[in-house]
Amino acid sequence: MIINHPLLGPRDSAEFVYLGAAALMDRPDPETASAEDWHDYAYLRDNPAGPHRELWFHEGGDRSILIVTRDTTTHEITGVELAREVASK
Amino acid sequence: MRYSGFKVIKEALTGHKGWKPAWRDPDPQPHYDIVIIGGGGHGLATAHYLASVYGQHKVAVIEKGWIGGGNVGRNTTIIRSNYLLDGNEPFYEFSLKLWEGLEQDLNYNAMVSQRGIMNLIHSDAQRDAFIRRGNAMILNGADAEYLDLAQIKKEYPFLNFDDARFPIKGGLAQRRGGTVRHDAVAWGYARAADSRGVDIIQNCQVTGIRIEDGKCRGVETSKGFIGAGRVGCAVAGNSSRLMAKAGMRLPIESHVLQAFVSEGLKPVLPGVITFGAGHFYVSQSDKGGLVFGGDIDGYNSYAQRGNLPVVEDVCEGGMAIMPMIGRARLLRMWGGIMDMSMDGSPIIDRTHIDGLYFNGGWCYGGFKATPASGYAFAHLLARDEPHETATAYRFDRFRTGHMIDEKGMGNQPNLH
Amino acid sequence: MHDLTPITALGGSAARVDSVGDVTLTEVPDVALASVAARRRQEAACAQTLERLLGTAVPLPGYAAEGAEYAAFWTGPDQWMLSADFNGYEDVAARIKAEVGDRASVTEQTDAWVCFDLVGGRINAVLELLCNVDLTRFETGRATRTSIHHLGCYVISTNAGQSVRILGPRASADSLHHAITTAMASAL
Amino acid sequence: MTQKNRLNGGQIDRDTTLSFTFDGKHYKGHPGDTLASALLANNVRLMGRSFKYHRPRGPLTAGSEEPNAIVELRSGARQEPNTRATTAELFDGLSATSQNRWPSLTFDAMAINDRLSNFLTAGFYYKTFMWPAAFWEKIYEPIIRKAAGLGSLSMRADPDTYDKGFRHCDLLIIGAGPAGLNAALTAGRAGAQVILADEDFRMGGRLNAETYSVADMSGADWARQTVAELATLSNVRLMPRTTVIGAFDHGIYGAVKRVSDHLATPAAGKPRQILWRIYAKQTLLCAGATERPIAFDNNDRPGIMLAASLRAYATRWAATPAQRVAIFTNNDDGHRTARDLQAKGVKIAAVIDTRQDAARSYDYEVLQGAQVVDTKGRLGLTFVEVKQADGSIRTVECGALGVSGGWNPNVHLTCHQRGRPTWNDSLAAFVPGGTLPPGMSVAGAANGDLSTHGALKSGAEAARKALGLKGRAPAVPQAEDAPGTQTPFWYVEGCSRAWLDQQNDVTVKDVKLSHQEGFRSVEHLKRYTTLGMATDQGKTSNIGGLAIMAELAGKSIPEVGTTIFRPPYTPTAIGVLAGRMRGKEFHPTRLTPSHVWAKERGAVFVEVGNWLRAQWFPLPGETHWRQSVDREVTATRASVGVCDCTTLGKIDVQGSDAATFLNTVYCNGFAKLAVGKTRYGLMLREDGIAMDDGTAARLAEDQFVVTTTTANAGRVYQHMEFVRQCLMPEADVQLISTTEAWAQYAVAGPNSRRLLQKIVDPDHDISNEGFPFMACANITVCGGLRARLFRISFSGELAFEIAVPSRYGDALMRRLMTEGEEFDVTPYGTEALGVMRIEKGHAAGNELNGTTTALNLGMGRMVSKSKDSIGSKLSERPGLNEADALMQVGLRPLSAEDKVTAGGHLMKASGLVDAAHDQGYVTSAAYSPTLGRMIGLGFLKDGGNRMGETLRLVSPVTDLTVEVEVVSAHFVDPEGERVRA
Repeated sequence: MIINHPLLGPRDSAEFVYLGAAALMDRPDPETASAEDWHDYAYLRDNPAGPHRELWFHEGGDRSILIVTRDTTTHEITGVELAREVASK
Repeated sequence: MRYSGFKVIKEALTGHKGWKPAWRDPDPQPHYDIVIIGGGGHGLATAHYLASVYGQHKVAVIEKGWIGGGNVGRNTTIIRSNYLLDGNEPFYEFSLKLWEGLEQDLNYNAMVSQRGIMNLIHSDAQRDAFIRRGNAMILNGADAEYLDLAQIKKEYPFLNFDDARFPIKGGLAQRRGGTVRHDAVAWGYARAADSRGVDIIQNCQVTGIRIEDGKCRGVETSKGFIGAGRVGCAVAGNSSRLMAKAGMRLPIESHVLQAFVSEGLKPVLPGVITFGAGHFYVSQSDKGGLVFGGDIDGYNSYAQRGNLPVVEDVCEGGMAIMPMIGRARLLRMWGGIMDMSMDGSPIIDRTHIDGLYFNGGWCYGGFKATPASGYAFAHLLARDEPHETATAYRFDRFRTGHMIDEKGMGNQPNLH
Repeated sequence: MHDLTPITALGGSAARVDSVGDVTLTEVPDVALASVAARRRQEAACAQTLERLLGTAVPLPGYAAEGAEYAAFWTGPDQWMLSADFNGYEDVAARIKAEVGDRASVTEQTDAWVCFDLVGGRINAVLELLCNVDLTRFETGRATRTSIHHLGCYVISTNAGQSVRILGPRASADSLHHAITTAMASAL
Repeated sequence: MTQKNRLNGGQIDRDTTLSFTFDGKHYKGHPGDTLASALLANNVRLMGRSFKYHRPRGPLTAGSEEPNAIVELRSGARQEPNTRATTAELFDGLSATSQNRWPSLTFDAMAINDRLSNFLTAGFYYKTFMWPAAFWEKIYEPIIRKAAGLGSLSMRADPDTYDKGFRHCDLLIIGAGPAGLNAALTAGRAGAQVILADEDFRMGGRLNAETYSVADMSGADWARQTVAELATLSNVRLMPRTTVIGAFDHGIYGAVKRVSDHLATPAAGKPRQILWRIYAKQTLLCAGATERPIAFDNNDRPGIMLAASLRAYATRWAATPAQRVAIFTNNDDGHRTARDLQAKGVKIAAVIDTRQDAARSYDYEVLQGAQVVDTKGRLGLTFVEVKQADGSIRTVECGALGVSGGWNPNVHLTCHQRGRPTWNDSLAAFVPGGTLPPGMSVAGAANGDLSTHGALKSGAEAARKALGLKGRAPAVPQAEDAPGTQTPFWYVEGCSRAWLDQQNDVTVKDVKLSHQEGFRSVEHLKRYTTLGMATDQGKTSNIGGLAIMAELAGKSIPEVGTTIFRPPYTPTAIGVLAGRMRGKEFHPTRLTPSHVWAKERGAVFVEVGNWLRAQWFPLPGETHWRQSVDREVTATRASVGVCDCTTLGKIDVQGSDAATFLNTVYCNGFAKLAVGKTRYGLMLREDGIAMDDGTAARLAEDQFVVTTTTANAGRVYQHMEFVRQCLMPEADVQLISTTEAWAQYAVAGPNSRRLLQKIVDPDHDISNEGFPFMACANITVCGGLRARLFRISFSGELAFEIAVPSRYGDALMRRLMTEGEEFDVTPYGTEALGVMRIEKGHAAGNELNGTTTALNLGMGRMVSKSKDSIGSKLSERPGLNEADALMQVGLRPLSAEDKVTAGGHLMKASGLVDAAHDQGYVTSAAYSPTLGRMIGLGFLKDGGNRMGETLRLVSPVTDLTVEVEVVSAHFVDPEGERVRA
């Protein structure tokens, strides 16, 4: 697969390490979250057949973590963002 | 219709006029005691044991395509019970015992071939871990054997002992492990279940799960509503899609696992061999093809196809440990959807919805589990309590912290 | 002055040179390297300082820049690798830290890498066997991180189609050298 | 042996003669020949045996779709099973052997299966071999396995090398027939970066096999001229002998270049083959079409082949299987074969045309509305039996029969991303349709454009479209433009032993049985009969099987479906997919800064991940590794030892929020760590399980140097980046690995300080007061070299770790050795390191196994409740905090002679020994020279409260049972006085 890196352009997905669903960025608030919240965060996944927001770490590149929107049925990629920029919004 | 030596000879001499369809092609009845969603190995095995062991005969298996078209028809056919943890080992050993009696049980030859499985060891730490595993297997009543380098050289002279990057230090063997003709497993279970009155309904897509006041009443399908006292889901890689229809999120991700077969070759491999310092395992089919595989591609996918990097990774492992296969040719590669769970172990459990039961999270170990999975799921569906070998396979183990994590990789499915 | 004698990444006392046909691979030990990463909310200030040090604009993603004293290539968001001649700049990290102060984090990287120059008319025939770089568009001044035989390397186009500089992990210098020289023998 | 069936003309170099052998017999051929064309020219039709019935077989085709003529090519370690004679380029000295026969090709004892064919029908395995139960394993299966397979491996390592590479282009054109060549010409002249790949060694495709003209010259000449022009364009890369094996995601294609397969052996340094990963913005598939056979009884004898292949042998290779041939066709293309062969002086016995209204010819006899119903000839065709329009049977003598049932577009690559082809009624064939791989378009015969003119035209148009070229399209060279409609004719009425899949021996009869038994979907048909599963992947057989199943099921062919084609397009050597990554180059090797020195010292090395580390340093006279290791441990504890610990991961953590950051990734606190101090840290995964441990040294207010275990360095760095970028995006933290930048050595033992004081420059006070336990500092050594010093200890002794830039690591080690002579300094390796850490009870990889918690490790109290850190919340789950949770303990055998085995399980002193009574397990074990016995570390249920209890350590798999006492894990210096000395 080819991931269109926002800074570096098209890069082979083999340069990346897959970290899982982008929902991993939504870590529960340690002050307020319940045990159930932590369970759901750590263990439950939407796992959609279709567009999926997921994290790819550019381990063999610039070490950015990207949020890639990819269709799990066709592998078509429709969006790529820098995770740190999205997170700091 | 029973298969027998006499029958085979008679048909051969009379032009094979007498063979009947292996299973019927019935229209769905309005209501069944138990409806199983998924005409794969696990679903069909569940139906067989429901009918043959638990006396359930008003049973239907609903398959969206053709039976056996899922992972049971696209795996590397390995059976083994070489697990480490108490939650797993008794279950897989139970499965291996069922494999050993399968032909007679089904009156169908699925070519169970116990030519052994051998895990290669390449470091001291790996040896420590495999010895712990081997001991766990024996303490659970399974067989395990530690092989030193000399034994391995004797039994597997074609491995790379000359210039290995990670030299072979030993191996853990399970002689009762082996391979099975995978398609025949689906067909054998289907035929046996059908002969006991189970309706196998192909090309019937489940479009919804009907739930009324917290109870599951049946399934909406492309062939209309089918009522059911209990509904069991056994759809492997499609578990999340199906259970979403019941409003459930699962501790499962769907990933693609590729598998490979070479051109037919004269027999060279005694059994299954797994490379401990790379992603490669291999066996040889009764037709002579080297059947091999490696790691999952590592990203969520329902596409049933993978990409080159993993193909290369697997072949690199193969050449590293078995450099004689360099001139053998890869004939075909394919991909299956693996229901990768959060700790690498399966789930066979009730759901919070009365009458709705779930079987999934098999990762890439589903094939070897087929008989026990069917048996345990049948037990759960018939008795509404877990089978003794499957008590650990609960949904709530992640809530309580009782994960069954053979690989120690934690809640990252693509690492299991 | 200390009295410890260095060895090269390939373990020798002198730089290694290999030639096949008109292509030459040279180990380059005399490169001092320092990573410079802008502090959060200091990105602009950091870039300004570097611009001053380089005497030219800081390289954009995928590019390198040549200054009088220092050269630099982009390694990540608001992060660059600066290089200088080892002789006279062995303390490159300290020097740059003195310039950027709290505007950036500076880390000595000199001996984290082995450096090779690959020079000759047919280097692209060698490179296409080693790394996934689009050589039809690898103009002079391009710099990219890429994998060579499972080793994360930086490849810098110092003269398109004529010469590249390759930085690889120092501990794997032998493996990288083997990969490049076998590719040279195969392609040339 | 003369080339009896060599015709005139052809594209072979008659000035050069090549000798080769087949089954030991010597033959002659010419450059340009394939093994098959040369054998045919030498009047050899019999080249192989079928898989199941061992029927005699000759070539069915002249290309890579060949199911029959497959041989073992070359000998010795280069033996190459299942090689298509139809694509193997002839070279001088080539040797080939027939396969899957015994004792010989002409007499094959296994042909008995053919007589037993009534028993060996589709699926017969599943119904039998079950009685008695025990017999399957012992008797039946071994027999079946003996018969399995086609060719055989040499059982020796492949002596050749393979390369892998990357190429990028704007347009990848697959296939260099008329469509591909004209497309390349169009795109090349427009200046695009073009790659033209073709599996053949001569570009031109069918143009090389036909006699008709293109642009007033022969098609072959036009192809040659076009290739010559393309070769002059710097933006066009020609890749002959290159098979595109797969279409992968986002325009990535796998292509295998056969660099040396046409040579006796590869030239020095050159690979046998290269796997090119081609990154194409656009792709144009011009793969042509494959002729399809007609099924009739005994349609598999040597001499029976596809009509267009017969024509190709005559036209391109000047070879014919026989001097007297017949044609069986349902279309005009069969007549073209008759004309071309006749023009070469081959006698046309008859053209049997299924069409009542077939055009007559004055040059040869045409039997209209006739069909071939049977054939004769044991090892090769002698007669065909023809049922004529009036029903009468006529026997036609011939040594070869060309069969033409129309053409199937080669849609394979369009299906590699699971797109399914669509049925075209006027062609009665599947054509590319539905969803093509993104960026792919199709032209020429592959797209159903069967005429030469159509191919040339569509090729150029498709190239212009793919590249978005504007302006007037160039003129299309004149060429034949026969109408492209086909009327289906799949099989001869009433046939039974009529072969569909010739290699796997799947006949019309098998398909009927499959239908009868309910295996009616295409997937079931394929799996039950093995139709299309042979090495040709059903290229010539799938459609025929589908057509028959469709008729039996009363459905249309598209309703029955099509089997989906998967990569690779043709079988691909496993070696080329591995490339150079084999042997010692399987993974890169990482060497430590002291490697050269350690080698001189005669160290024994061990693989630790990709690192190569000194395991121990044997001295003269030491005959067993234990002697060396015991000495290293004893000497270190007695005086001073040095160990290269560069391999530990080192991460430079800087920024004003560095402390806050570490406070989050470590479960214990780091906010208040003073500058100049080091602290042990335990890192949890978010699920509360221990991930890694190490130390963090605070070198400045805003700088820490973090160490990780060797094994987890990569994963810890990745985890930190996740926390930094995804969870703490606003934090001012910068991370970079410095593992390889610094040579780091542990200097351990009571004399370690005295040794270091000789090296550390005097202005740095490293006395116990000036530099206490867990201190760290930037210092200088040996007269001004920048260095880092950490007072940390893995061995339990007074110890330091000293780091200098890697290039000076070799010199520093040598200096430590010379300066240390007065203390009998001892270098020690990973074994001694391991022994000392076990003696000290430090957890390592075996304890941090991915399932253990801080509690298990006896560090439960380290998990700070006063702050949030990764994993702290989920570590509170009940299952991870049970009363009898596993706790790390020390294990001491009651008898000093007894062995302790890592991986052993722990059982109570008495009672049952089984899984139900498991108390825990041993994680690490070693012989402790300090204690004079083996000792172990392990996890024991409620271990903290069972000190002094006697247990049984059982390891049935290594046949061991010993009694051990539960003791503290800190065997040596439990109070930790030495490290503070």
